[in-house]
Amino acid sequence: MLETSALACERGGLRLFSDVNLTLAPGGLLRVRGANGSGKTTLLRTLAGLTRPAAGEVRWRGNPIGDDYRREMLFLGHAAAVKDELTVLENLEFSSRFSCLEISESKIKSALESLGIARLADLPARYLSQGQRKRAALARLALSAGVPLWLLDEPFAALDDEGIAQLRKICAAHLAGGGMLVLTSHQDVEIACAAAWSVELRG
Amino acid sequence: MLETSALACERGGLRLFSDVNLTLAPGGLLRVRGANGSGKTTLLRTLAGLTRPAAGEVRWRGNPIGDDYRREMLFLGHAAAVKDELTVLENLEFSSRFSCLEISESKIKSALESLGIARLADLPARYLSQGQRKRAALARLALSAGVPLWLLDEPFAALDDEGIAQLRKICAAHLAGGGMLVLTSHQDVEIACAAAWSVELRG
Amino acid sequence: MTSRLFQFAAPQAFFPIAGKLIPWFAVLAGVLALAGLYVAFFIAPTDHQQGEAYRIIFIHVPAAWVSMFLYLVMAGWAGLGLALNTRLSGMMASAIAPTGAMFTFLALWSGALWGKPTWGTYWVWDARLTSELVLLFLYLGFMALKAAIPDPVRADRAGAILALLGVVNVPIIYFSVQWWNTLHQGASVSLTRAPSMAATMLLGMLLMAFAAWMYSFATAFSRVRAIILERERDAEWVRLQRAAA
Amino acid sequence: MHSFVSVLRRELQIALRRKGDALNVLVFFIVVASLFPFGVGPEANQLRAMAAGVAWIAALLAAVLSLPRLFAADHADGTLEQMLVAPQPLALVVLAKITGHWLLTGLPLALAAPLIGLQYGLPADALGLLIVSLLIGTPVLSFLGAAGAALTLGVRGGGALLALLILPLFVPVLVFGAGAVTAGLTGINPSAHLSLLGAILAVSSLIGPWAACAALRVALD
Amino acid sequence: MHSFVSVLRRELQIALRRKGDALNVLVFFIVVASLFPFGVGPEANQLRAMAAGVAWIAALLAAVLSLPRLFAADHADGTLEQMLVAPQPLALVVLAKITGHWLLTGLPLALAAPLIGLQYGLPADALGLLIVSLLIGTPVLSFLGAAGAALTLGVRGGGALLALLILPLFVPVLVFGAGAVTAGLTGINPSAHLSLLGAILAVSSLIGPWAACAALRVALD
Ligand code: HEM
Ligand SMILES: Nc1ncnc2c1ncn2[C@@H]1O[C@H](COP(=O)(O)OP(=O)(O)OP(=O)(O)O)[C@@H](O)[C@H]1O
Ligand SMILES: Nc1ncnc2c1ncn2[C@@H]1O[C@H](COP(=O)(O)OP(=O)(O)OP(=O)(O)O)[C@@H](O)[C@H]1O
Ligand SMILES: [Mg+2]
Ligand SMILES: [Mg+2]
Repeated sequence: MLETSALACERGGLRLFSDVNLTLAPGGLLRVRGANGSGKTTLLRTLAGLTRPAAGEVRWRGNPIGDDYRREMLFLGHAAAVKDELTVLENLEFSSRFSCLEISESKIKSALESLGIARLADLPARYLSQGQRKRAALARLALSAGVPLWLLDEPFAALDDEGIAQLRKICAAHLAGGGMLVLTSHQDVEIACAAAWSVELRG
Repeated sequence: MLETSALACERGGLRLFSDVNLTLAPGGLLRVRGANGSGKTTLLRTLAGLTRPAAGEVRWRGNPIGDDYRREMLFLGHAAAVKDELTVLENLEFSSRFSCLEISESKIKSALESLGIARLADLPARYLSQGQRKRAALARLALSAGVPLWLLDEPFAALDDEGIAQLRKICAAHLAGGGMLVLTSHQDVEIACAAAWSVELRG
Repeated sequence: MTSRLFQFAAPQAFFPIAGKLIPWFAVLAGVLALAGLYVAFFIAPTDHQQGEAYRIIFIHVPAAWVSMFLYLVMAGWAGLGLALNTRLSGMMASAIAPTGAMFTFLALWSGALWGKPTWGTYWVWDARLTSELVLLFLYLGFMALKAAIPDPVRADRAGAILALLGVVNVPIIYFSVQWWNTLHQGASVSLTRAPSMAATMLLGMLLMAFAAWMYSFATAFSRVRAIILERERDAEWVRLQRAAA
Repeated sequence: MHSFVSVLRRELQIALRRKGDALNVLVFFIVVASLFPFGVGPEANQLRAMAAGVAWIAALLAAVLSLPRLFAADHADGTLEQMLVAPQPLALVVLAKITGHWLLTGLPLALAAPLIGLQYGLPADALGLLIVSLLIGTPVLSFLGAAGAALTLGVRGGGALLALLILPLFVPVLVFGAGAVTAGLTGINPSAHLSLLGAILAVSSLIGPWAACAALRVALD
Repeated sequence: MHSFVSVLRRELQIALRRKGDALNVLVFFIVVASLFPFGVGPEANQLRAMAAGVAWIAALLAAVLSLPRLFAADHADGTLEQMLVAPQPLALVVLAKITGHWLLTGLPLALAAPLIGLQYGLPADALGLLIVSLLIGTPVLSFLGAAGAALTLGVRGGGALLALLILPLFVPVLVFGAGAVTAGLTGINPSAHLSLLGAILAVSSLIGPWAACAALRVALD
C-alpha cells in the first residue's frame, strides 16, 4: 500500500541515501535502521510528505501522496507537539480533534490510561518529565486505531520499561488490526506482527 | 566525597522524594533509577546545585557545595547546550574553554574522534541529526578526565550502538582513573567500574 | 534548624495574629480619617491664593507619602524573603502591592485634579509626576510578573528582584523637585526645618496619613490571610482550621 | 471549518493560560503612547495633532512585537509539523491563527484607543474615526504580519528581520489610518481614506494567508 | 576575565553567523525613524523639534525588540544551565552578554544617529549631542534590559511582559537623552542632562547585572 520507488534524499548538497525501494502492506512493520546521521529521520519525514525527495517518489495506494494520504497517515516526529500551557488532557483533545479522530470522554481517558498518565490529565504539560511528555504525545496513538499508516520516529526514546511495554502493546494491536507501521529506533524492541521488514541506511 | 543527607525535593508543592542519603567515593558509579517522572532529573539538578532542595543538603568533600564544587563537577542535562550557529568544533572549543579545561588542537581533535564526529567538525550544529548532536555535547567528556565528578542525565539516549560503546569506554576510563559518575538511564548499559551503587526513586 | 523553623512556622503563626489585628486597624483607620477630614474641611483655613481647591492636599499628600512608603515596605519584605528564604515575606509583599498601587493611583489622580485649577492642566511631564507614574508601573509590573509565574516560590523570588530593582525610584520621586526645578511644589514638611505651613494643615495631613497607614495595615493583613490560606491549603493546620470553621 | 474553530479555540485558551498576555499588549500600547510626549515635548496642540499617528504607531509596534511569536512556539515544539501533515487544509489553520492574533492584539487595541485619544485631548468624532480606522486597519497587520512571520521562521535573529520586512508594508496602513483621523480633525471627508484602508484589507486577506502557507511549507522542508 | 572574553567572543561570532543581525537592528532603526513623518505630518520645523525624541524612541524600541532574545536561546538549548554550573562567576558571563548586546544594538544605533539627524534637518552641534547622549544612554538600556529579560525568562508571553516591565524604567533615559539635545537646540547648557544620564548609567551598571544574575538563578531553579 505504501511504496517508494528509487527514493533519494539530499541534505546540504550531500546525498544521504538513494534508490530506496520499499513496499509495505497491511499488517506490516518496517524498521528503519542505521547509524546516527544515516538519514532515518529524513526518510520518515519524506514518507510523511514534509521533505521533498531529491529523486523518486512516495506512493500510497498506487497514487502520489496528497490530501487523501494525509487523512490515512499519522506522523510523530521527535518533537512531541505538546503545548506547555495546556494540560495533558487538553493537549490530547486538541491533537486528536485536529486529526479528525472520533473522540469521547471515555476514549480519551482510556487512551491516557493505556500510557499510564491518567493521573497527570490535569497537569499543565510544562511540568512533565521528559518521559511523561513523550507519553502524552504517544497517547494519540491509542485513539488512532482507525488510521492505517503510522510513522514513528524514535517512539521508545525516554520511556521507562513500563512505558515501552505499553507502547509495544499498542503497536502490536495496531498491526494485528491490519495497520501499517514504520519506525526508527536505536533500541531493539520486539513487536509482535505478521510481517516485518527492515531497511538499513548507511552513510 | 559526594554526600547527601536527608535530601528532599518538591515540585509544584508535591514531594518527589525525601530522605535520600547518598555517598559516592572516588572510582564509584551511581545509577539513579526510577520510572518516568520519579524525579531522576530533579535529583541530578539538585546535585548540580541548580535546584534548591526542599530539605537536606548536598556536600562535597565535607562542605556544602559552592564555588570549589563547581570547579570539580561537570553536569550534562538532557539539553545538549549545542549552539545551532556554531560548528561542532567551535561548540566544543567554547564549552571546554568555558569550563576551564585545558585544550589544544590535538586534544580537541581526538575528543571528536573518540565520539566518531571528527568528520563533522566544521558542520554548523543546526544540521546535525539528533544522535550527532548528542555526540557533540558528549565530546566534552573526553576532555574532562581531570574533573572528578560527572553528573550525566540520560547520556545514552539517541545514541546508536557504536555511540553507546564509545561513551561506555570514556566512562569506564574516567572511573578507572578515580573519577566519580552519577547517571540516569532507562537503557541498562554495563559500565566497568570498581564500585557501583544504585538508588531507586519511586513516586 | 532555626531557619527551618522560621520557614515553616511563620505563616501559620502569623495567620491568627493578623486576624486579631485587622479590626483594630480598620477602626483606627476610620477614626483617624474622620478626624482628619474634620480638620481638613472645618478647621483648616481657606488658602488666600488657591481658595478651597487646595483642600485636595489632604488627600493628595498622604496618598503620595503612603504610596512611596508602602513601596519601601514591600521591597523590604521582598528582600527579606530573598535573603532568608522565609515564606511569609513573599506573601506580605504580594499583599501590600495592590494597596500601594491604589495609593499611587490616588496620588496621581488627586494631583491631576489639583493641577487643573492651579497649573491649568491635568498633566505635565515633569520629573516628580513622571517618577510617580513610574512607581505605578512598578507596582503593576510587580503584580503582573507574579501573576505570570505559576510556581509561588519562583514568583516570590522573581518579584523580589524586581521590587528591589525599583527601590531606586523612590528617592528619585522624593528628591526630584530638588534635582530639577519643575512645576511641582517642593517639600514643605521636613525634619530639619520648621514646617512652613499652618499647624492645622499639618495636623490634617498627618491625621490623614496615619489613617491611610492604618488602612494599609488592615487591607494588607486581610489579603495576606487569603494568600496564606490559598498557598497552604494542603497544610495540616489549614485543614484543621477549615474543619473547625 | 471545524479545524478553524479548534485551532482558534486553542489559541485563545493558550493566551488565557498565559495570564493576561492580551492585557500585556494593551498595557504596552498605553505605555508606548505615553512615551511620546517625553520624547517630543508636552505642548497640547502638537499633542492633539499627533494623537492619531501615535496611536497608530503604537498599534503597529505592538503588532511587530507580538508577531515573532505567532508561529515560533508551534515550530519549536513540533505542532507546526503536525499541522502540515494533518488532513486539514493548512489555509484554514493559518486563518485561525491570524484570527486569534487579531482578537488578542488588534481588537483590544482598537477598543483601548479612546484612552489615548482622551490623554491627548482628541475630540469625540475624531475618536470615533480613530477606532473605526483601527478596526479596519489592524486586521491588515495580522494578515501581512503572518506572512512575514512565516517567512522569517527558523531564521535566527528573525525578530528584527521580520520588523524589517513588514514595517514597510505597514506604512500605507499607517498613512491611511492616521490620515483618516487627521482628515476628520481638519474637516475633510475621511471616507476616501477609509475605503482605501478597506481595499488594502481585502487584498491582504487574500495574499497574506496564501503567502504564509507557502512560506510555512518551505520553512519545514 | 577570560570567561568574559570567551562569552563575548561567542556572542559576536553567533551574531556574525546569523548573517547581518546587527545590520537588521540598524535598518529597523532607520525604518522606524522614517515612519514618523508619515504618522505625524511632514512640517520641517516640527520635524526638527522631534528629531531627538524620534531617534531616542527608535533606539528604545530597537532595544525592546532585541531583548527577549538576550537569554532565551541560551535558555532553550541548555547553555544557560551550563553557565550556572560552570566554575566561572555568573556575573562575568552576564556582563559579557550585556556588553555583546550593547555592541550589537546600542553602538550601531549611536553611530547611525547622524543619518536620522540629517533626515530631520538637525544642525551639527545638536547632532553631536545626539550621538553623545545615545552613547551614554544606550548602555543603560542594555543593563536594565538584561535584568528585565532575565526576570521574564521562561515566562510565556514574556515579550510583552518584558516591554511592560522595562519601558517605564527606560523613560528617564529617554527624557534626559532627548532633553539634552533639545536643550542644546534651544541654547541651554545640556551638561546637566548628560551628567544625570551618566548617573543613571552608573546606578544601572551596578543593579542591572546583579538583578539579572539573581533572576537567572531563579528562572533555572
Ligand atoms: C498628577 C500630578 C501629581 C503627582 C504625581 C504628584 C506627586 C506628589 C508626590 C509624590 C508628593 C510627595 C512628595 C513629598 O512629600 O515631597 C507630592 C506632594 C505634594 N504635592 Fe503633588 N503631585 C501632583 C500634582 C500636584 C499639584 C497639581 C499640586 C498643587 C499645585 C501638588 C502639590 C503638592 C504639595 C503641596 C505636596 C506636599 C509637599 C510637601 O509638603 O512635602 N501636587 N505630590
Ligand atoms: N546542510 C548540511 N550539510 C551537510 N550535512 C547535512 C546538512 N544537513 C543535514 N546533514 C546531514 O544529514 C543527516 C541527517 O540525518 P537524519 O537526521 O535523518 O539522521 P538520523 O538517521 O535520524 O540520525 P539519528 O539516529 O542521529 O537520529 C545528518 O548526517 C546530517 O549531518
Ligand atoms: N508544578 C508541578 N505540579 C505537579 N507535579 C510536578 C510539577 N512540576 C513537576 N512535577 C512532577 O515532578 C516530576 C519531575 O520529575 P523529573 O523530571 O525529575 O523525572 P525523571 O525521573 O527525570 O523522569 P524521566 O524518566 O521521564 O526523565 C514529574 O513527575 C512531574 O510531573
Ligand atoms: Mg533521527
Ligand atoms: Mg529525566
